[in-house]
Amino acid sequence: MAKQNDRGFLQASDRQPLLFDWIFSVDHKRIGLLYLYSVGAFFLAGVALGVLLRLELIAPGPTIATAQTYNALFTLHGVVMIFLFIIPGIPGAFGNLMLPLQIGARDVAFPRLNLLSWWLYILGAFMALTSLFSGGGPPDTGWTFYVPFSSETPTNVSLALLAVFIIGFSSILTGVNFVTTIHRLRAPGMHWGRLPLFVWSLYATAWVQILATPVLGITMVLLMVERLIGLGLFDPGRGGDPILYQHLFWIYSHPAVYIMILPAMGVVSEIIPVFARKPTFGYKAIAASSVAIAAAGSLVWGHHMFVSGMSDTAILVFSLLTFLVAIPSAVKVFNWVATLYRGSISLEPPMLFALAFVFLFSIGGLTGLILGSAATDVHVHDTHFVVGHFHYVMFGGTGFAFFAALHYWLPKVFGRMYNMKAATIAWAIIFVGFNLLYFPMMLVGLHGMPRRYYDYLPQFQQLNVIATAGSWVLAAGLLLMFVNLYRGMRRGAAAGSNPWQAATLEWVLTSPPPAESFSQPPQVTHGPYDLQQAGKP
Amino acid sequence: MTMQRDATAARLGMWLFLFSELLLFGGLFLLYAVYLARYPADFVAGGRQLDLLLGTGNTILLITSSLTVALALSALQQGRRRLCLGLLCATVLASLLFLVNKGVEWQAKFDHGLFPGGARLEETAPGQKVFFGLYFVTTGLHGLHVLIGAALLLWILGLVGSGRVTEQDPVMLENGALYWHLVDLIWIFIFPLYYLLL
Amino acid sequence: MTDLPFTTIEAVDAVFLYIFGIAALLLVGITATMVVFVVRYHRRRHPQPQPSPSSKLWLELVWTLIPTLIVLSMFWYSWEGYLKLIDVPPDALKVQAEGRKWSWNFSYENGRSSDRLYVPVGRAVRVAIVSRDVLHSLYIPAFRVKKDAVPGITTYVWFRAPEVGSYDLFCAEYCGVSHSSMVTTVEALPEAQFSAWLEKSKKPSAAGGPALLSRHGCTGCHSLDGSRRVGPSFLGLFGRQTQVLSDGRERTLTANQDYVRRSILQPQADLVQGYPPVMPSYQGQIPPDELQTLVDYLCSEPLSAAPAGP
Amino acid sequence: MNRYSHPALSFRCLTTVWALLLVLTGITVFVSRLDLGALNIWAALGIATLKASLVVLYFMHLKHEPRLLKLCLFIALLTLASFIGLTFFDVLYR
Ligand code: HEA
Ligand code: HEA
Ligand code: CUA
Ligand SMILES: [Cu+2]
Repeated sequence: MAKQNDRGFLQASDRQPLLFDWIFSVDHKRIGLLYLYSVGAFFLAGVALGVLLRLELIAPGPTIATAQTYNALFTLHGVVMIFLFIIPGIPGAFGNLMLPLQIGARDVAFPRLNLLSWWLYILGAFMALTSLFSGGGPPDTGWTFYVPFSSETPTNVSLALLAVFIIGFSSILTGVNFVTTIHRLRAPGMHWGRLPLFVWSLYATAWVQILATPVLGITMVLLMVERLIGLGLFDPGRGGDPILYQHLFWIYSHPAVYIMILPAMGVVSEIIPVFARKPTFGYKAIAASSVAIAAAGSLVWGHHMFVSGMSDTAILVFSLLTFLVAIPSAVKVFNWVATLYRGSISLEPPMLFALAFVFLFSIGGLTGLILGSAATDVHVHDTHFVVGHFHYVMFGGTGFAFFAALHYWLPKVFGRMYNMKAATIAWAIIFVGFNLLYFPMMLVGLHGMPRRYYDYLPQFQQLNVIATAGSWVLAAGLLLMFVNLYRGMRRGAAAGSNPWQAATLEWVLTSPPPAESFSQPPQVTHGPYDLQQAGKP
Repeated sequence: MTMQRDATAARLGMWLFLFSELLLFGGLFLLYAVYLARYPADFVAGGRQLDLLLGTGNTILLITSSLTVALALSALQQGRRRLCLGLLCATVLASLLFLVNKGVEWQAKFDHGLFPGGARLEETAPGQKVFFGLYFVTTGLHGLHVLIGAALLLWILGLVGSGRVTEQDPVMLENGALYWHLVDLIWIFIFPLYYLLL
Repeated sequence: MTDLPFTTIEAVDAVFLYIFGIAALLLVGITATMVVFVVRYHRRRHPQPQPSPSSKLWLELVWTLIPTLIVLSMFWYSWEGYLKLIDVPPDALKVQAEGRKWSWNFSYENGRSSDRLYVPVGRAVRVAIVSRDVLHSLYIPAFRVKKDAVPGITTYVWFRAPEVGSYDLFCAEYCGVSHSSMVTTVEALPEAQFSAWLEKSKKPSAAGGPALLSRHGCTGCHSLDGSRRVGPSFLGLFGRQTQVLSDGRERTLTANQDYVRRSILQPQADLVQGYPPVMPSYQGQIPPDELQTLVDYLCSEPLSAAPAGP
Repeated sequence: MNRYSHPALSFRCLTTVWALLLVLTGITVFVSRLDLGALNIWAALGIATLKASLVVLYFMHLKHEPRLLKLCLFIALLTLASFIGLTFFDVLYR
């Protein structure tokens, strides 16, 4: 085992230049960190765009940008956040870092494919960014690329589509890798009933990645072909049907929201038992509900199309299925809360973020029910109510879980601890700023303010001003959080191998983990939440 | 870092990837199904204009190439490396023939103005435009897969030749063959759906 | 107004109330439980976890079944509400709405057309929705109705204005650069006043320049007062030295009648520098006499002269 | 860890499958020339499915794979079927 002060897998080798040592590494931990850095960078880019959007919306009429710029801004904000941050986020970064460690494997099943995934992701991101400065200017379609607008706008949509296609490919390869890894590389004794819940959630996610992403791929290809040679498959003038595009798009993009949330739920399921010092309540139900969400979630895409001109029969079916998919989410929430019962709860930063997740995700999910109901969705569809809903689930849900994961696992990865007090303050500011930002958005949506509106009527101003002010509070909190984490990772006190006294396998290793994490597969003797066994394999 | 050599894992990974490919074409089959339901007569009229002979020829070619690659794998496993190489050559050859046929077929369509923007197609009913639109993307995407598959097999042929894929370690060939069979599988559906509509 | 027949507002609001009510209860319940647990079992007060079962079948069944019942009831209730939204009263007044970049045009059965939606108060109105170019969506928040305008098919909404007044009408489906200015109003008039309006002038071509500009949606992008919108302002257009991009080449021209006409029919022929190339062609969309009126108006005294107010 | 792949399938078995595939190709072409109305498309699909099963089971060795993989394939197909099926709730009733 490694000696004190060892930098583990972070240790530079002297064989080749440092940079190459990283960007061509096939070690899952290094690839995980590559993802973490790139995902983090795009998050900051997306966030900056979000702040600009809010600034524009602080008052009716032109404020800081032209209408065309605004349209490009929210398109880019959506594309960056969805495809570059939230979808690859938790699986790419923490999945890669922790999945093999948690199941006691030496690495993922296909390490080189793993590196290829990251490179494809970077290539796609690079193309997405290039699309801003080349061709007919930044894409202005919204992240949904609805036809016929997207097939005729002169902006540089084709390149953005190609970028999305490539990033999708990267996502598929990650999925293939994870499913294979979980099936084949579990350490002896790590049977399915002992898989950490984070692994279960990644397993369910990976299946969605494998089976739904290709549909997005073909949709992007069709749209590109449409733009290049005008096949007319979605063009009503040539016998095509624009609504079919929406079906194809959402066949992927609804399941994609579960690609975003399932790993986040996995993180929360890891953290809550550790900080409540109690085994998860209803391990089996949580594991099964991950799979159920993945399966049922693939069948509800039509709820994005209630006012699209789709048939009423389809509305009936999709509305019913949408309501059903809420059930496994409810089961998870109840199980998390029940885990707290009679525990010994300590409110350290990871736990604070996890608890905030439960609250904010519940708000987001419950507003999802309003959207899933056909009658009410007619009113709030394409308003800021929807914008509020999805920021609650994506940022309040996945975003907060991502922050929780940072606070939970970074001490493992870097071997150093951040400042707890600063982290707690940052959490509080973020929590307040978040609600200040997005709650008014939902209200203004209920009053009828449509989304993707550069300019709005004066009666909507008050709530918009509050939201914009909230974005500044949120910005301050995020800044504090990142600075604190950064300083902690550079100069913090040594964290020790198991600062939280958790029982999953990654905590058995030193912090940072050695380059050869489990060269001998460990013999696993207990479940992931047998906290008395913490520190033993 | 050494790769973990696990044939079962490699094969599982390949199958998962093939599922992905299946769903990729699945999107096109979805469009096909919807538009067939909407424009049955136009689809039949469109199908009549495809070359049944070339289509059937290509079907036979692909099925045969599927056989040769399966035989190549068996040959390698039985230690008959020379035979394996020959069979792989045959497979690659068949794939090239397939592509030539496809090219001839597409060329004929272009000559007749049956392409998006072409004179003949522009005059026809909307349903036929959709049919030919789908025909071109579907066969185009499939052709691309044939090309990729052929390149893959060619590479594996090199590996078998240089002794890096062997009787003991045939995983690469197994996976290459799996990919090739998928290409065949997709065609097995494309053929009746496009060429045999009457 | 209590004696009014059923409106879409009631249909939707009842569902809102039902789902919001239950959701709020659930949220408060879950949050309160969470907070109570966190306080009560905080490590300071509760240094050791107490053993409690790590699963309990009956409990888990209960909290699977109850949510199932809740969501099924929500589904059912919302579907009932939705049925009311698609069930148009037979006596409804018929109007057609056409969405185009970036304005609405409403036409009535007697040939009258307008860029605002005039309706008689209290009477059911069925709006058939079509699109000339890309997707749009007709949204009237006050009446809780919305439906996309999809090229190639006709969709509809119905509603009943409960009171006299002016209600906002938005385009809710993103449709390009001026999506957010595709805004107009529903004017609910008393029955008699509405009939008078409807009969006032059936022949739209009698309208003069300003009316035509707004009917064809030009003012969605071009201002009359010199302010900058998506396209160049009409104020001072005639005789202006304009930098344009023709076939990829830059040149400067003086705006004359020919240029104005060409810009309406083939907007992509000469693209004014500094503006996005987004204007749709009006070829075949404007009757020749109206086109002439428009061109005359655009090149006329009040517009080409110095600022004269909007 | 099992390094090993399946036992090799005999040439005999593979060529038999191939012959069957050719016969089925002949049949499907023949059947398509009969006028069965809407049944034509189902006949074509049925035969194609039969052919596909042969390829999957023998050429792709699924017959000798563990049950798990068969289940996975089933899930993938089921997913595709539900995507297409649910879309038809829209297009058939519009
Ligand atoms: C992380 C991402 C994420 C997640 C998890 C969800 C989860 C859900 N979403 Fe959301 N959604 C988005 C991201 C997400 N969504 C995005 C990005 C869009 C907009 C896309 C665009 O147009 O740009 C969108 C849009 C969207 C729409 C379309 C709105 C419109 O455009 O008109 C609908 C409609 O049904 C919907 C519904 C739901 C439902 C029912 C859930 C459910 O899964 C929620 C389940 C959770 C709960 C129900 C809460 C927790 C449970 C309890 C608190 C227990 C008690 C509960 C019960 C008893 C029921 N969402
Ligand atoms: C994970 C997904 C995600 C996240 C995290 C966010 C985050 C934010 N989004 Fe997001 N948003 C989307 C996904 C997301 N968004 C999507 C998919 C759309 C739809 C796009 C479409 O319609 O096509 C959308 C649309 C959207 C709109 C609607 C636009 C419209 O319809 O007109 C708005 C408007 O306010 C908005 C605002 C914001 C804001 C203010 C943030 C905030 O989070 C930003 C808050 C953060 C900060 C304020 C911190 C900033 C910190 C710094 C700047 C410091 C950095 C500096 C250093 C460290 C050096 N977003
Ligand atoms: Cu029209 Cu938005
Ligand atoms: Cu959805």
